[in-house]
Amino acid sequence: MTPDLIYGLTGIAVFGIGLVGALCVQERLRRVLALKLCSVGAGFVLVVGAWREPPEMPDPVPHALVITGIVVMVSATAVALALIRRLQTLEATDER
Amino acid sequence: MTDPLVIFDLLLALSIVALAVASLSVRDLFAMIVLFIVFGLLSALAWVRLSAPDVALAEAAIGTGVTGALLLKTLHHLRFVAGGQGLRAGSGGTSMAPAAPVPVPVPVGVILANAAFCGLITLGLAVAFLGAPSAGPGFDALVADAMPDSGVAHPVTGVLLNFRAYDTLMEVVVLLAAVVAVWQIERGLSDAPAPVMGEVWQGFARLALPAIVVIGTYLLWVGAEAPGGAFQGGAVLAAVGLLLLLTRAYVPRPAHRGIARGAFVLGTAAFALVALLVASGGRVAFEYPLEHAKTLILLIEGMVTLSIAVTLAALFHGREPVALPKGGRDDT
Amino acid sequence: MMDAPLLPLFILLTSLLASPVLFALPERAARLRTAINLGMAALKVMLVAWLSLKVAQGVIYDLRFEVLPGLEFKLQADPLAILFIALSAVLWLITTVYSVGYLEHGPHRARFFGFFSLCVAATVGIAMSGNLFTFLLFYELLTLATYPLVIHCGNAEALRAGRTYLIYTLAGGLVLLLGTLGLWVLAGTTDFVPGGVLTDAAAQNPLAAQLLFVVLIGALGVKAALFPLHAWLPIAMVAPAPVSALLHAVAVVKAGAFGIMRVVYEVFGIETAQALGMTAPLAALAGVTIIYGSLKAITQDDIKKRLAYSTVSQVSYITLGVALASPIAAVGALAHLIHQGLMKITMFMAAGNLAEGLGVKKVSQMDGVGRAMPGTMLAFSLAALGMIGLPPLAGFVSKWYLAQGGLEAGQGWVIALLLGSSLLNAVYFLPMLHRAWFRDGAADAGAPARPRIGWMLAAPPVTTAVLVLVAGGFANAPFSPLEWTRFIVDIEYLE
Amino acid sequence: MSVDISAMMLAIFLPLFGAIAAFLLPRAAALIGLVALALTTGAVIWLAREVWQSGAVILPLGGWGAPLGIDLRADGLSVAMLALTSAVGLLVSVSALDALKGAGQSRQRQYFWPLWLLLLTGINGVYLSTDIFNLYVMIEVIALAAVGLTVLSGTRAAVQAGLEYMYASILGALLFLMGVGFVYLQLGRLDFAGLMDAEPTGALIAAVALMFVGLALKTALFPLHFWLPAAHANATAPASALLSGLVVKAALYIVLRLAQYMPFPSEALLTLVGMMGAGAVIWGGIQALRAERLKLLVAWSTVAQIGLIFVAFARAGELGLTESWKAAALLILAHGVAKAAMFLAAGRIKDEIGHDVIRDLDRSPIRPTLAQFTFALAAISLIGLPPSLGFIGKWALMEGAMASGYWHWVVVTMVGTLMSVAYFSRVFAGFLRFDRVRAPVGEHQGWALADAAPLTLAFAAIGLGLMAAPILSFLEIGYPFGVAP
Repeated sequence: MTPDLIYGLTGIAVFGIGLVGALCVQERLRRVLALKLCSVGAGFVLVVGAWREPPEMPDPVPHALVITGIVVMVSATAVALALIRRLQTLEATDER
Repeated sequence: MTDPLVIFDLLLALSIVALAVASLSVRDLFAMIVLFIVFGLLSALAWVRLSAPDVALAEAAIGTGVTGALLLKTLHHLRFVAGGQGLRAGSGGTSMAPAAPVPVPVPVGVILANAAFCGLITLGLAVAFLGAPSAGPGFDALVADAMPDSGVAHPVTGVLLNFRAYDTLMEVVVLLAAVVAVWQIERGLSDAPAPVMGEVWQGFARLALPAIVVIGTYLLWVGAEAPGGAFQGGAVLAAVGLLLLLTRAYVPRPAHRGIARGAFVLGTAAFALVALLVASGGRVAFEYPLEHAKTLILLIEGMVTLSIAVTLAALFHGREPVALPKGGRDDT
Repeated sequence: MMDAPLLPLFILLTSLLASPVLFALPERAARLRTAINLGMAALKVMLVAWLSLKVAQGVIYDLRFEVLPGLEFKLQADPLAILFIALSAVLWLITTVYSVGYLEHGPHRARFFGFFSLCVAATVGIAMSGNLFTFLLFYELLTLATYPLVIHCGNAEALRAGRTYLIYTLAGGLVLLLGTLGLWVLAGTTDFVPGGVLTDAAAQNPLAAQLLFVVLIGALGVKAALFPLHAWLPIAMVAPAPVSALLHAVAVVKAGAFGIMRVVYEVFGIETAQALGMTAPLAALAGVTIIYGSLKAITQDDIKKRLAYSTVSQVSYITLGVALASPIAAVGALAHLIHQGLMKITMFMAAGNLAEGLGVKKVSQMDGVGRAMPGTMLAFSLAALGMIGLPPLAGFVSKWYLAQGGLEAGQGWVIALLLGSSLLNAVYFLPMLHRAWFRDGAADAGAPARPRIGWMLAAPPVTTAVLVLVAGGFANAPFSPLEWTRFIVDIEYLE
Repeated sequence: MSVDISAMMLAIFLPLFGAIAAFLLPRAAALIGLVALALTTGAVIWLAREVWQSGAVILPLGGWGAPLGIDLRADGLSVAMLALTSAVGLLVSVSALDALKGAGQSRQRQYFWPLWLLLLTGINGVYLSTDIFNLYVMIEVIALAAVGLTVLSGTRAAVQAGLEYMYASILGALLFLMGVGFVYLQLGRLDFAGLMDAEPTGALIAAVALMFVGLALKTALFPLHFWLPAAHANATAPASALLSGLVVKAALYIVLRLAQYMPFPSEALLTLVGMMGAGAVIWGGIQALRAERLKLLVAWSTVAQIGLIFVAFARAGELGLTESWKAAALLILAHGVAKAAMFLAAGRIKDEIGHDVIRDLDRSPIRPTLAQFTFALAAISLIGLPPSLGFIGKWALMEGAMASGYWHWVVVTMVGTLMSVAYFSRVFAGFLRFDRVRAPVGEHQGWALADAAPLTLAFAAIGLGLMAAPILSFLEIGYPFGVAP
């Protein structure tokens, strides 16, 4: 049982959970969260891939990729949330 | 020898998975966000364990901190809109306006089928993962060879700002696209009062502030051995911006728009210009001359950090600060 | 005279380029429109005359342009093409005059003449196609250009008819695409070559070749109105009279019949087609269509519908002549391509005049119309008698050759078929003539004795009727349709 | 010190700088946008010349070279896609000048240009990329800008559709990212060249599957098309034209590219892809037949057409994959041009008549003749009638399928064609019927300069069919599918 195995499977599990959420959940906010879970899961897989048995240093490239992925995901999340806020406002105005 | 660590790993992994499930299934949205923040911090911890401190830092600061703040802000907005509506219906007494449009519930069968489908996919991925080589060839040797020519000491920074600088530039472009899109989407939104440190926020602050402090300290430590961390640094600065906005120490005004726009594009523009202008004397784009590499990378990092901080804060604030004509949207 | 290798292209462009100009003209610019229409039509007739002279002298025109590797857009001007271009150029000129008169105050004239022009361009393109691929291009263009003409009236009935028309013809076009692809895959070329390109492939894989024959004839049979694919034709009668005239005499059905000719003679080659055992069924199908069309025509009271079923019947003479696989029958078929065009266009224009001048649209209303519109009805009668096959009119010539060809091919039943068909023709045409000339128009007492229709409506049917007479009477003169067809048949059967 | 500028860098950086400038100077956004578009087009022409003269061009960014660095690479296919993007983009931009000229549209005007230029940056970036992670970042640039454009009109329906689009987009990108992760796990590198000749292990099959599903979601391949019709139908006309004509093509292109370097592991999977395409053709057709609004019909036709492209891709099985991409590429180009023209024309019709309910099109005394004509021309290409580029693409599709005896794909194509005839003829009937109008009809109403751009596109869609031979030979430059570049 090495950490890469444990966390790799963790990542895949988190990805799967996110996937279920993305497909089955109705609440808008929760769907965003589910997608974020998927991204964390993908991040796990890359970080695990970079991991080397100490004392060897890990591969820095996947780390850079995950950092990029995180920033990209926060941008996408911000846009999705802005849409949710806008939609809620429009719906509220329509119903008044 | 590794026994205690394996137990730690297993426990951490289990908590992460459990928190993921919990955050998706808990009924209350606020609880969902809180659970997510804990989940994110634990994931970051796991990544520290996997010797990826930079990633852990980015995840804690941006993936969890900023995302959590964004989620909380949106939740606040949703509750405000729903609340305002309820109030109106109560005072007007004309109709019973429903609080929020209730989506048509998906049949349980469909949900189960979907879940089973996702389960199968996950299982397949797990099998594929177990079949993959445990430590692939990777870029280790290539990076090690190229590091002396990169102008920086920290490998991750080298990858981000030199070897794969093009990716990083495009990542900054994604941020720019996000802020443009958000300003576009939320134009003329009815002027909901910015969230202040209310009941919702105290929860967030309790959780996030210590995290921010810890992160900031860690960043300093990282900064000692590497010149970088633009994203982490930017995120911490953004946290400062968030607090300024929350405490109303700073209120965005229409007059500040130009400056804000300039700050948004600063990182992208500087990065892209440097990338283009270094291409001379047989060099190609993004190929920094070795003697100036460190300076140029520092310059880019500085600009990008500033842009990221302002952009993240603006993404949190959302709406473009516009003087609204009284009583409605300016444009649809 | 100078040698212009691009002549076929110019002939195509006269109408193709006229079309966008006509679209763009404002509705009120009637005079300019008429000038362009007539000018272009006259120019085309002249260019075609020039071209036929050159081709008769043995000049070979061959324009190619590669569209896909190995697949060419190819225009050629062989004698068979000339036959069809000459027909369409001359009849276009006449129909244009007629249409200008017919639509004098109608709506959407810009659109009408734009598509009208496009339609003729497509017909000319079909005639000059040097391979099946190019043929397909223009065949589909023809469909698209005629659809707006069919539904020109813009009412619910027209749109329903247009829908049927579009479904039949586009489905046919799709099957033709399939056949063209099949030919391409099977033979590696789609060129039209006298003697055919499939001889080897058919020897190796007769089943595929037979299938291809069925697919191609099926596809072309839609436009050629071969039974049972003819249903669109009578329905499409909602179109304005000049459109019906053009559709029946020149463009659509003839494109189908012409395509069948190309496919049998120059894709398969008459010998290969015979060896595959496909000509006999085709001849039988043509025979069935001839009788079926005539029988249906008898039961129609609507003049245009009666004429439509008559077309179904008459066009199959061409297919019959092709399928009999005898040179003499081929002469008959080719001659009938022209003769039927002349006769049918006369009758449709005459029918249009009856409707315009007297409001007569049904056979039962035709009592005494001969006295009211003698010129028009004279033309009509001449064409009808020609259809029946009365010597020395044009129809007689083609039937004569067909019958002789039947004998030559050892198919005696053809004589019986032709006799029976002529009899049926008489059954549905003669009562119309009888009513027109020998009955009093008591029912139409209210109508003016001499309705005024403009010369633009009156002259065209008379002109074509004269042509019917000339084509029959002077069948052996040089450059007469008959002589030209002999020229073609020499090529198709000697290669 | 002179700067060496490469055409590839310009193709990506010019729109980027344009976006920055347009965002900073909102008042001059339209001018900046047009200039940036024109300059980008110039860069693409320059690049095309380079590729034409000396074959595929490679630019190792930062001088590192793959696999450590990122290479940009331009060959026939990428330049063709770039050319499609700039040509369509330029014309859509011109018509956007008119479509967004309304007094109440100042904000739309202001944001259209930066978003569209960022979108262009992302699209051009995709076509020049040779690195799968870089592709992930690029599709995210595209996604955010595209969502911004989708919701430009700010109506509730548009925002709703934009949100669904956003979910689908993020999910698609994340599936792709997970695929990238698996590629890294197995091979330890991310550049295209590193993917070649790899043994199809479990991890790689998972990677291909993840990336394919992610891209299918992005390009709206049936049954993952659910987000597309609403998003494309509710956007403003220029945005719809960009989304339908260009954006979905980026993901399609990545599928083509990946198939070049990572062949599908089995014939069965390829057939499955074809079946999904066939499903799209049928289902898209049925929905287009049922659609009540013009733009919705056009959007469903996009679903069907994308299906057809996948059918073209799978048409000749595994062995034919080295040829199939040409048919697919031709169809992609044809659809890009024709669909942009059609959406612009539909937008014009809607603007002129005031609604786009198909059933009531014939009740209007206003007949925007030129826009209707444009619509019909675009439909000819989409149906695949000669001599349009769509016809040539379909010819290539059916020829390959026939030659390898895959008759089912021939049948699917023919059924799809007939369905497209049926649903487009619904619209034509509305254009050409006049007996339901009370007021007198003016024939030439609605002539406007705004029709010039869509009309040009529509004529291009038809006329390019005659240019198919040069286009094909250009596509093959530096791109012998299946042979190491």
